[in-house]
Amino acid sequence: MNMELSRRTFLKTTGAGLAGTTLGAFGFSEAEAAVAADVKPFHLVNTTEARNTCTYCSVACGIIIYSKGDLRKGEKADIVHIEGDADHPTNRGTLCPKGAALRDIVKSPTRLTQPMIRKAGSNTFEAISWDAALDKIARAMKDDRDANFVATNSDGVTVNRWLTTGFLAASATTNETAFATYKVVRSTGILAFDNQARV
Amino acid sequence: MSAGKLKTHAAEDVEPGDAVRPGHPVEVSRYTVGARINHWITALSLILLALSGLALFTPSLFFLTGLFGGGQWTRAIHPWIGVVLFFSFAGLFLRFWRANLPAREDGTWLARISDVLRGREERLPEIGKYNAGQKFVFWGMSALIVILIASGVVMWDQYFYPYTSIEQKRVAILVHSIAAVAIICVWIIHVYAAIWVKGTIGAMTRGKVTGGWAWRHHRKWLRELVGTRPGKRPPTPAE
Amino acid sequence: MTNAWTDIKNTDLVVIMGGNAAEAHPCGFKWVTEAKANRGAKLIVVDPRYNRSASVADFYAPIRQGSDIVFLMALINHCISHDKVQWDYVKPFTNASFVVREGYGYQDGLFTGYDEEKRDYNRDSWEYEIGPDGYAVVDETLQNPRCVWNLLKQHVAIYTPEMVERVCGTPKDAFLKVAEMVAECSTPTKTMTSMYALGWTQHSKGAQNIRGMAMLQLILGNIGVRGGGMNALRGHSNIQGLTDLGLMSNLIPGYLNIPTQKEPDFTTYMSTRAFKPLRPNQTSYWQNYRKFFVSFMKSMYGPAATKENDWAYSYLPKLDVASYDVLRVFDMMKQGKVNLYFCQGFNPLQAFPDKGKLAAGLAKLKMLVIMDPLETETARFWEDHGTFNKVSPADIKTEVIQLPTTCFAEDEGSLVNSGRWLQWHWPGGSPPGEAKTDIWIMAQIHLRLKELYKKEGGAFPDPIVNLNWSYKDPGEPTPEELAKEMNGSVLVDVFDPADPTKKILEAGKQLSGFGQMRDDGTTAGGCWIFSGCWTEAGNMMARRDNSDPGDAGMFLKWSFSWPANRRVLYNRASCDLDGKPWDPSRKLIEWDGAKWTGYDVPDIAPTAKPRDVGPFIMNPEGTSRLWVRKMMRDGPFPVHYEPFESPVANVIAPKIRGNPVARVFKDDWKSFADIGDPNFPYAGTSYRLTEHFHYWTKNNHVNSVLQPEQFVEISEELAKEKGIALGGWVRVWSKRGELYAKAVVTKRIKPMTIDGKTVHIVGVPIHWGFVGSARKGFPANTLTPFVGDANIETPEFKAFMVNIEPSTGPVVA
Amino acid sequence: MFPAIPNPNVATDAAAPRFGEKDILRRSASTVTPPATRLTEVAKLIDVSKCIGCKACQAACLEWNNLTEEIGFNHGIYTNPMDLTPDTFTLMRFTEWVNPETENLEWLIRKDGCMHCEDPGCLKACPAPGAIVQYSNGIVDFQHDNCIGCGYCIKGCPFNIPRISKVDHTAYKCTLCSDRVAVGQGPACQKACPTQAIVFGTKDEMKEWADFRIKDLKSRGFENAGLYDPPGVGGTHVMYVLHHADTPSIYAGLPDNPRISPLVDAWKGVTKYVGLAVMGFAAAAGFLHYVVAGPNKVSEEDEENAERLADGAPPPTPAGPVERRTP
Repeated sequence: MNMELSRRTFLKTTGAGLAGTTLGAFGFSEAEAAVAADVKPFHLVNTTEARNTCTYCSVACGIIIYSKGDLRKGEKADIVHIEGDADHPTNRGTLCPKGAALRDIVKSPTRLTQPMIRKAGSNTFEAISWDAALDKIARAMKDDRDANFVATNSDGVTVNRWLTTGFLAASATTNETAFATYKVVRSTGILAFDNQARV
Repeated sequence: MSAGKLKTHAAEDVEPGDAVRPGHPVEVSRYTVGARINHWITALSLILLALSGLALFTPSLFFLTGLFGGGQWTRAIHPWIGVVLFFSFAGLFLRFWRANLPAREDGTWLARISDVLRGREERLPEIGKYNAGQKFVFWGMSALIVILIASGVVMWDQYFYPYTSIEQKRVAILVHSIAAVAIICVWIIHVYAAIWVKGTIGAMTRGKVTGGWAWRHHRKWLRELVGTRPGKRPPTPAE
Repeated sequence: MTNAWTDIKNTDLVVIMGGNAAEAHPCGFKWVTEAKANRGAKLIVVDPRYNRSASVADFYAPIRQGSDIVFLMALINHCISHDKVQWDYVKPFTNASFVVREGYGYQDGLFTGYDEEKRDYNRDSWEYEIGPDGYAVVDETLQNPRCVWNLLKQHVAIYTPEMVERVCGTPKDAFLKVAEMVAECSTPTKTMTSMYALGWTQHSKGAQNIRGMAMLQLILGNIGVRGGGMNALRGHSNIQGLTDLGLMSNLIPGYLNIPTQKEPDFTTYMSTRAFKPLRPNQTSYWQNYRKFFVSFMKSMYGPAATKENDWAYSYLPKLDVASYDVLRVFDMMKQGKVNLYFCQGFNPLQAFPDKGKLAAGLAKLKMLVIMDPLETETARFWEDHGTFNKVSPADIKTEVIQLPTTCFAEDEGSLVNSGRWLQWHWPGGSPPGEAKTDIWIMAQIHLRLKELYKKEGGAFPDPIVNLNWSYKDPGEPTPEELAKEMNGSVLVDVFDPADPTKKILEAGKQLSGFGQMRDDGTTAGGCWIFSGCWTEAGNMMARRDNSDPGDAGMFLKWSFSWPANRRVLYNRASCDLDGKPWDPSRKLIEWDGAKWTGYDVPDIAPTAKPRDVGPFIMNPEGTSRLWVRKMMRDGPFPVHYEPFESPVANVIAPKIRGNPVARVFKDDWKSFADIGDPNFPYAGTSYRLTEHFHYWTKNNHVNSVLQPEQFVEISEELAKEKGIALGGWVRVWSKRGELYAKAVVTKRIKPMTIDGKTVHIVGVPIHWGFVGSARKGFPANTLTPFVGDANIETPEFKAFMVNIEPSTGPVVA
Repeated sequence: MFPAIPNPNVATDAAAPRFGEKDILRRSASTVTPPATRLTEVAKLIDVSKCIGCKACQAACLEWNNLTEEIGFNHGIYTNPMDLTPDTFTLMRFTEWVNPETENLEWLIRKDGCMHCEDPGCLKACPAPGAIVQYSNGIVDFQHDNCIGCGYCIKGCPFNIPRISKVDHTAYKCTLCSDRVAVGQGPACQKACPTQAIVFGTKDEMKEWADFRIKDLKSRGFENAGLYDPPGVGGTHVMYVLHHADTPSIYAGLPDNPRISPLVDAWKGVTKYVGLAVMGFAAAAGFLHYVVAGPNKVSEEDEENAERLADGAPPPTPAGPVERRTP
């Protein structure tokens, strides 16, 4: 059956401005506006909004991050709430159980906050500075590449590949991150390069 | 009423600590210190329970929660006072239950309730330590307290929520409130009787009554007490 | 996705098979419920489990995992034999009429050219017959016995409803009900959409599952139309983008290829990429390959890529094998052939098959570098967690460096959704502690490595030291700089060859689209398909006008969709041969006599006359392909192959084990249970739950509340047989490993009868591990086999064999 | 598609609540003068036939209300936690049901939570003045400052919804996100619901939308599809569209015909009045008796008799009638 007609009719009869009537229903009218002590205050008041995209699946729902503090003004921003973006064509403000709980993944107690190193045979991570960590990585790459770079194959064909180091790229990072990653990884000759597309 | 089921040994009316001291007037020890403390703990609990319970029973008395530090405190301590009452009353029960067993004169007493109300005690039989009214109060309190504690536990969500269904809790609340009304009425009778019958309150304050009081209201008990005094032959009823 | 999420509202029939959209993509599934509510659309779910999608379906049919091709080929057979074919679409828009070369054949599950030793085909015979004019021979009457249509009819003939019942376990009447509903969509005014995901891809013949449905959709005329298409739901938020950008061993951004060692120089490389049209007048858009490649190389190497050095072709590594996919790399790792490994936002210890093998591999690395916002099992693979991760840290010499990164809420940039929309986002919170963006980390690694090479020299430093890194702050390029670079820009002024005074491209300007890319080094562009995303008009990905003319669901002014802001791929096929929409009420575009106009960006040259140019402009045929030539390793038509671990032998080809060309590493054969192995009698399958996202949300308290503890799902019948209690502990084990979980005993799974044998299904959700808020558990990959799809190596997570028994739960050491 | 409610305005002036104290229709244990004009009644409509059981509503509820539920266990079904709690205001309840007519399995998934009854049993049962209020738009809200934690609301509720917190000992349940509704937003669960199985608007709009949905369901063979707006509690401001509206109880025990328990009615009605009357009567009777009969005093003669008895003197003259000695 074609329900389109009845839907249209519905929207015309009650809904011509359904948003309008609905809002009227919640808001009642300006004349009645009064502060009531017993309705909890709306806790997004005076927060900063940032448009973002849900980090999970590729439906890519639009979200709004509400924070105390404004990054654009150079302030520290503390996220107080995350909610669907009603303007987004795909999700229309809705979110799934993962998206609806995004704030708690951003604020997860298992977020990493500083570089760590686990030494060979150790049973614990210990802190390391960014500088030391990055130098260590660059040195390890250089040493391994210099030792194992294959400039030509057994037939003498120039192949310029490096197979003893591999790189797994993220799947929730931005295109811009991905492109920067591509450039850096590809420039070294790494072929063991993959992402999470299959799993 | 079959006499066989009634107690025949009137000496059961005499409880430990009951004693007669001749003098002017005669002094009769009716309640030991322990019994009195026990009674007053019970009494206080019952009053607090009534006040806190009534506060939660009807909005017009909700202001009574102010006596307990507010609604939350009232809700929290009411059941605990109930527990105190229960054990405290249990103490009284153990002390008094024997003397409250039915006696043959109780029937007569009840039959002549109008004389009782008019204070014409000369028309009543000689009564042991407790008359039928007092026994009614005793057994009424006992039964109602059992009902109240049982229904109260069912309602005591803080600790016992998972053990009963909501429907059972609803029944419990209804039973609890009806029982509470009843026990308050019994309490009113009890208190009123103590006020009306002059000389009674001393029994629970000083532990003593006058010989005249005992003679007038519990003559059989008095005779038994006199009879049990050392060197005295136990008096026997005239039959 | 060929279409967009919002387009699903335009459909008449939704077939969810090989996926569970309601479970895994609830907000996209909204558009299914919209189609149902407003168009009276029907929803069919075909799945081993009566799942969340099935809970709102009009019809549910059970199927044994790993038998989809039988079902799909039988649907095609049903449509052909009942003449439920949209002929006006099939004849001109598919290769049905193309004649296949003599010598091609198919028998007993194998195509011509099979080499058992190599487990591969010689595919030379899998080609069209080429006529004297140099074009492929076609027979528009479809009479030629060697035309694709007749080969297809012959190929699908064995896939009958009875065969479906026998192999898939789907009752014949249930199959026929599905077939009838599907066949109704062969009219031009009824469309069906296919929604699938890992339920089809994670098989050793995953790519062919999808081809099977794509073929059916072509026969029904449902590709390129509103409410139709092949809609891969896709997984992570930017997995489409990462694939588009070629972050794979064998790709260059925009689906260009990394050369192989058989292509030592640029000329050889380009010689197989001419993409000459196979029919007259056809677009064959890949003819522009060279422009895209050269622009990419200019973006990578800037001035170092010159015409003289073949645009720095030698800087690109050359492959010696088809790909260094993760399965191959972990196999190498286990053999001790890998020293250094980076995991950027990835948890392979959980995500790839056969955890035991993965852990053994990681333990042989010298260094493992983790970049992640969260703790992962991979970062702590060396940590002893008793039953959950029994290792001896002292014996593991791998050095692990764990780098804290920002997450989505703290960074800026674009993500590509499954509908190919590139959507820009802005940060909302400050990073925790010392967390840094991945861009900063990658830049730091590059700069330090470059510095070392400059200082010390070493093996072939050129591609590193010459990498185009001309960002304002080389230490941290901005997302804007990188986005603009991917879009591409003009490097040198370009003048009109006809009129040298007329400047057609001005140096320093952003390209308006890939149409402006050139193969002479005058343009650069990191990813041609993204071109148009950041033009002189600004950031197209940040557009937020959600108007939708015609209520078509296209949203052309919302963000940017690749390619060229097109929302429905192959949308030329939404019109008949004369350019009139098949269904005027669902117009996408139409030919107005002079040009193509409509609600979407036409997927054809705007002035290409409808009868002249075929709608499938990326293909040299100009048509779509029912028969795929040699483009797939395992055959031009899908064939039913059993999973490598299977309860029964392959009914149509009993001698063939698994997919005959799927790659199996030597050591792994012995880790597979034999066909019908009584020690592993139950058909296992792994899947996701809506409450969780992979291994991330077990770090989220809320999601851990919603689904706190690992479980497996089994039928009431199996529970009874094994004495398993609802909510009781069970042990599930395969030939590779074991796990302990609670038992969800359900009516939603039923035992099946396969080739006369009762087969029970054991469903294993994947989300648990030894890190996070949720209760500790086991990842499903303790059980799964180390084998992938024959074409793209997607691991076979959906079909494997296990055993199960009641248990008292894991012993926590 | 039911039109989405626009994103909230977070500016200070835009976010002032648009209803409150003056719109209170009922207040527990209090008498209030209802407002002269009633606000338009609002309602949340839960279309069970569109619900996919994803629990987004549960997550959104936890997040918006800053609730921290415990991480539990799997008990062999998808429902988690196993019941509503002081921190779980809403819960998806899963039922596998084989339709006896078609023999088809149906997975019935119902979002449980406060129904916001027009005649709220919780409010009726509540002894604490102002702990439960009903706004004239139909929202029934708990005011935790006034709540004493007695749990009577649980017994009053025909749907078994409120739960008492072990932390602050007050009752919790769905507020219909009164804080959101007050600024023109829908409840958090409604906003999140991916399939719009939850919609929110005026009660009239919701009924009309339900009709539209029921027509669709009937066209798909669900002949008994219907709206659940139970009259026994005066209707609710959370309503369900059910495919089998003739048997609500198959949906994880949704009451077929909910009404405030007669026990609660008895307790809050007749018991209260009769009880107070009886107690008053008892006290009054005592007072009257005292006035009429006067105190019951011991006489000098009684004392003397006692003294004589105590001294072992001859027994005093019997005071009562002769027959008293006859048993």
